[in-house]
Amino acid sequence: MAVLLIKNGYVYDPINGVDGERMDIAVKDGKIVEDVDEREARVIDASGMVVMPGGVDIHAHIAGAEVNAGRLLRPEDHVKDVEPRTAITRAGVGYSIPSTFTTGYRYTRMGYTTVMNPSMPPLEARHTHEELSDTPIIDKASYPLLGDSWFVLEFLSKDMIEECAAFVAWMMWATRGYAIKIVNPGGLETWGFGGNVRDLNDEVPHFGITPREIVRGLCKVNKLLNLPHTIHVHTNNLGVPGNCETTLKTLMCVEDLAEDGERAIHITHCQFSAFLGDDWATMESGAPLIARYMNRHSHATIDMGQVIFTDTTTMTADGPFQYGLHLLSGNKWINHDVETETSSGIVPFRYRRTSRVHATQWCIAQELALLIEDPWKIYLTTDHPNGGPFTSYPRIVSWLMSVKAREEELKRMNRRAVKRSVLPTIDREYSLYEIAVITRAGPARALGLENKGHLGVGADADIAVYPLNPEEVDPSRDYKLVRRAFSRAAYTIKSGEIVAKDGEIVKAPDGKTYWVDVKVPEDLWEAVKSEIAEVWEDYYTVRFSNYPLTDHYLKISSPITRQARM
Amino acid sequence: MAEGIKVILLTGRTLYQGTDMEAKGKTSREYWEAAAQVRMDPEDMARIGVKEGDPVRVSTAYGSVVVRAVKSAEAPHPGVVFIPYGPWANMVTNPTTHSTGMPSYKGVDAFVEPAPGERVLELKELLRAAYGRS
Amino acid sequence: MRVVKDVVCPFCGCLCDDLELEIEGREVKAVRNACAVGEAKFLHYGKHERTRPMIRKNGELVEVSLDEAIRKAAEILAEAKYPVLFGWSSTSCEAVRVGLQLAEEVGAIIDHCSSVCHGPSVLAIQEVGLAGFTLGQSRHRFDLIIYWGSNPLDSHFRHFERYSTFSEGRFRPSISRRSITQFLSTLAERRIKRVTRRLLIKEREEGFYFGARRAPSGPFKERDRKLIVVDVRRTRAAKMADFFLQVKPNTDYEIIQALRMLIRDMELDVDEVAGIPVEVLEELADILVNAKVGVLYFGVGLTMSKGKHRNIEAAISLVRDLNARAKFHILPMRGHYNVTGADVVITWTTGYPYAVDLTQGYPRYNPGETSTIDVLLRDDCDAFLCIASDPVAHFPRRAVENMLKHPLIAIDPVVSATTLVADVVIPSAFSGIEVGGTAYRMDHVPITLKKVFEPPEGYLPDEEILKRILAEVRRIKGKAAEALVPAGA
Amino acid sequence: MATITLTPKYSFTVPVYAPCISPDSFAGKTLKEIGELEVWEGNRRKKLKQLFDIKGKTADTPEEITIKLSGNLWKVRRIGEEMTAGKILIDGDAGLHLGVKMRGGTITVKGNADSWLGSQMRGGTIEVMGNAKDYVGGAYRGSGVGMRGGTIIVHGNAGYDVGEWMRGGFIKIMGNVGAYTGVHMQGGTILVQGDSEGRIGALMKGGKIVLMGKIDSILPSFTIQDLKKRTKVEGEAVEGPFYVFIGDLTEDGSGKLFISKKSNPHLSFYERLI
Repeated sequence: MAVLLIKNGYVYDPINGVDGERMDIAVKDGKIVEDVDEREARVIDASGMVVMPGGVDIHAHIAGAEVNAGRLLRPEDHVKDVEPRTAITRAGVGYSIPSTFTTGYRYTRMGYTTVMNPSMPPLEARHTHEELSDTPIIDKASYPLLGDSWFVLEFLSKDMIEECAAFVAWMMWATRGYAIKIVNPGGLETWGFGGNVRDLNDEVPHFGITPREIVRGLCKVNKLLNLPHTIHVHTNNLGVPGNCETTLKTLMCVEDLAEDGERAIHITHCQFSAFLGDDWATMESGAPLIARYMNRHSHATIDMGQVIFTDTTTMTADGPFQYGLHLLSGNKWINHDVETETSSGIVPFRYRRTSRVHATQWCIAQELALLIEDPWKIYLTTDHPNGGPFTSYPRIVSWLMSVKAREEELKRMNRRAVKRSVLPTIDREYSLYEIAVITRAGPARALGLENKGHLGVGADADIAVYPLNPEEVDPSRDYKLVRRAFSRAAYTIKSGEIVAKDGEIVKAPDGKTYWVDVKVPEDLWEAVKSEIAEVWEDYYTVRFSNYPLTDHYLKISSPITRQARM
Repeated sequence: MAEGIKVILLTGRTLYQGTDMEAKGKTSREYWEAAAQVRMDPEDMARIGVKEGDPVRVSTAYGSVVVRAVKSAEAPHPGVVFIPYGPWANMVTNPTTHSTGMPSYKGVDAFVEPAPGERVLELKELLRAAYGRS
Repeated sequence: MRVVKDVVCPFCGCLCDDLELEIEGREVKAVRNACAVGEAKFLHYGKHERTRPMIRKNGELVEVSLDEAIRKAAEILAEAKYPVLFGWSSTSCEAVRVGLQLAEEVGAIIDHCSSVCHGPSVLAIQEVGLAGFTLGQSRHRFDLIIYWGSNPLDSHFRHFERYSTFSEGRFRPSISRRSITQFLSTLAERRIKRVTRRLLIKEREEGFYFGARRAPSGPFKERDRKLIVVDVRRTRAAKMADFFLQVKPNTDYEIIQALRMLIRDMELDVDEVAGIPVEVLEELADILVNAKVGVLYFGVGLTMSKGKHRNIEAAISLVRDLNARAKFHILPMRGHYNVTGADVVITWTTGYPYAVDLTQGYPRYNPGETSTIDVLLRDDCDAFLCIASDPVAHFPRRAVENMLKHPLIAIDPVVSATTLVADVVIPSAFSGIEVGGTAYRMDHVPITLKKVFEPPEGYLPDEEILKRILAEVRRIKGKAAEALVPAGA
Repeated sequence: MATITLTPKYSFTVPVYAPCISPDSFAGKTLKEIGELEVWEGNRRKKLKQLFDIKGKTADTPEEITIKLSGNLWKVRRIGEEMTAGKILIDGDAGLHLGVKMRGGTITVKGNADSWLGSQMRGGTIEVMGNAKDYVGGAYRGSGVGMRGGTIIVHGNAGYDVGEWMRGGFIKIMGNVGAYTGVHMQGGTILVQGDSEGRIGALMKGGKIVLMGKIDSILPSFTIQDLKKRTKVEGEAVEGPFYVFIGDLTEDGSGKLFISKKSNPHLSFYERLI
């Protein structure tokens, strides 16, 4: 293993409170160490450069059934952006739904080293993991979709929280999952018959349970299982004007479950869930309301879900939402309902500056990031590829850091949207320290990844060195330089190895796949197992014994062991 | 001697072609029996005067092949004949893809006539006759 | 004697995973739960004529060592300027992944059986999308099932029982068990009838016409789930349908478009469409719009007849339109057990599902240009590798003639039309019996194949053979194999 | 006017991708520099001079350049890609994707052209004296954007899917066409002087297709609107009479089909609906 010494960089390491100090970072055996012998080490001169922990993306659809269906759907998306093979890298295609290898390379070039793949239909978990093991360099994990699983619905409707927890623990193992993902709770089951739920208190047909009970139930399960991340929620009514109310209700419904001061919920791509208004004509930003709530409460975190004005591919497990988007846009539409578990949909979509709605969406994500005072509560995402491809993160960084950059964008946007937005009145500009929070330290902490997102001794040596001199560059004015720097890291170091230099891949090792191995009491699990095994064949078309996957599907399996609190 | 008739030729999978291919392999007699046949509407067979098992010649713009006539269990479908997928069918299918990658395996204009005395070639004979190798 | 349970059947796209095998030594004594083909596949697995490593010398195939055959294959591929790597539908995803590396390394086209089965479906999906699902949905929810141009009782025998008409589901407490018994007895009855009919040649039903036929009243009439079959022939499935529409070959497109008009409550200018009276179509349209949750399964009857991808596009659009009134789905009935897997793997690696041209170092895709049949018809390629498929048995004659103008490499466990005429034959182990790995069911559900037997000495898994060819190619190209092993190796 | 002549050095056995054969990439280069342009022969990267004898005179702007190609060019693909001006003359058959994404200038082919002739074209003129295959003026897979401007004239027959996803411009086929002429068409005009194999105008939303020859049937998703004596194509009158159909109604389309009455007496039953 290489020994590295990164010298004289301006280090931003928020978890350890380091804010732009010039210091050296020593690396040995894939970990950050106190010091190394300079004569043995490969020295990287980082003077005049920014050094940060490797980026951590809390939510990007990079692999699995729906992502791949999106790839299949869109040859026209690939043909404009190709990645020829080199002596080190495999061939592929890019743009909004890059092929697996290309995904790994492109994150690496931006200095990102950990990416969470947020929606995994448990029945198709093998597919997700096969793709992830063909996604090189970066570490990753997946969140199984559990909010509409029949077993979960049944356990929760009978208030059998512990049994549900045992089942979820088994699911985490069976799918090698990392966190509980809930998408439009109750809505996906209802979509199986072409319907949807519209309110937290709507009853899910045939199951006698409401979205509120699902969210609360799984939140309790999450606590019982002591999972590293909170429940990861895509709210009901996503993408529907007026959904701001639903989002606030969802946040409120777990307030009491966070009495210990711990975090209880993560609302993902919050922008899509922060609309006010009765219809599209009256739709406007609800970001100030959500920001006010977030500023007064500490049990929740969110991520942005920024939209980018480009042609992208939307894909979520929210089948009814995607069908609505298809009707709205007239674009081609893929639906994929997964038996007993979930659904999904895909629609290509172009966000236009000239559209009032799209421009408002652009503003909402920025308002959320700028109005929520504590950067530890909000993380940078585009909900890749729903709001835009992950390759646009550097642009978002530049907008957050520069009023001028935002003004440039606003100038070219739909006038009515800009007029009604509070964004032009906000003069907050993120510092590099805050950027380090929302792009690495914050997500790593929210995910409970103890060795990620910081550069303290013992941390994984995942490091990004950006060619940006904070002494010379004023990000507010020179936002284009910021954008360029974050697009092509001078060095990306993964597990102590230099994998990219000046934006080019120089080595492509495999990344790890994290999953949570929760220990639940044996007798509880045995009881639950016999119960589910009995009805398994009535529910699924795959045999119980053929359902769980083996470690064969993970290139480098990296279990995180937890003890359930029961 | 009865004349031939114009028909539309379909090709496709059959259960027996499937089982025999999986059970005994492509070189087996069973596969030959299951694949080197044309399934016809019984009335069409009567029209050209062939009985179950008689050799008939199927010709299209793309070639011709001798196979055994078999009464279709899926009748009535006058004017439509069916050859299971396989090397025999390929002698007469339409390779045109219309730039889609897919040959026109189904719905080819064809001519079926009795071929008394002619042999239905076995796989190796057929390959040798068509491609000069086996 | 040992019993292996929950074995996955490596035959068709149904990928049934509930087979039970009784094994003695190297022989399967009994197969439970499988269909006739699956059963045959396991029962007779040991009786096939297996391939040996061979190279054609002076016009004749001569047995050589495995290493020599692999070396020869690598030489052919390394030299070729426009090779095609074809097959992949009856092997594991793990093998396809190595195949993609090989394709990149030698600069080849990689294409698989989709090209000649459901490739047009892919082209249609790329135009309009697809309202898909996994098969359990079919079992639990659907009250209307349509088979269009697919013949499940000949090609996907257990589809009826496991996933659709006769399956039981949570919201469809079916009368299936009763039906199945009755179904089997009716089959027997019919068989007897058929035999009698053969004896009494002139015994015929009423005069023939293309159009609707209702099934005779019987046990299937009263289920809560309707079955519609549309086909050019009265297939076995058609005989069980509540509504059977017999159409003329090559007229599906007109009929689907007419149905689309009718479900939109639009009037037609014509009285009949492709020989079918509009009233019959109206009756069908009524059934469609009155369904709560419906599905249209389509087969190669649509993809291979006139219109090809346009037929599918129309069918998908029909289903999409129906979603305005009910929940409706559509799914291609994929043939080979892992043809879907080949689609999936090639897509995540290159962005495109089949007919991917890697000759210029990055993926290019244009069926019609880069698809195997077109490449062969234009006589573009100068070497052909065939794995887990038998194109000589299934490609049109003119395509095969052009294929045989250039070196042909065949990797196959058993003797096939292709291995008989190949220049290099490499024996492989039976995927799904002698090798495990991953396969994707027709609805994209991945399932792990079970290894039931050890392969005989000298029969390597496809994955291993390809890795060896790849290493040999790299050696020939003068590069150290290690230096070039990318992350996916 | 400068003429550059390209002759294949040998008979190509594998596809040759030569998008660089266009006045735009030749302009401002010496013959030597032109010879250095990159082409692909199968999976081998080659220089243009390795495959072609290059002779003649060069010029600074594409407008001044005429490229003459002779010999067997059936395997040579993407000639004239994205060209904006100048001329290409092909004395023989041309391979796939001739004039793809072309914006201006003219291409003339004495022989036949393979599929995707002038696909995604935006301007300029292509004239083929022989036949063309499928997807004349078509789109890239999945993109939904076909020809948007310019003119394609085929003296012989054309295959399936002529004018697929066409949004503008003019296609004239003097012979017969395969099925699905004008499929997904949204604008522009197609004139077919010969017969059609059917399904003309399928899924069209706009634009105009004129068929002088025979067709078996009109898709049920079209409705008859009128019987017209004549119609205008590119400013010139075309004599009918024509049945005028509107569709494709399954796509809420308002495309127009002009179908010759004289060639199609079997369609006369529509007249009672007018």
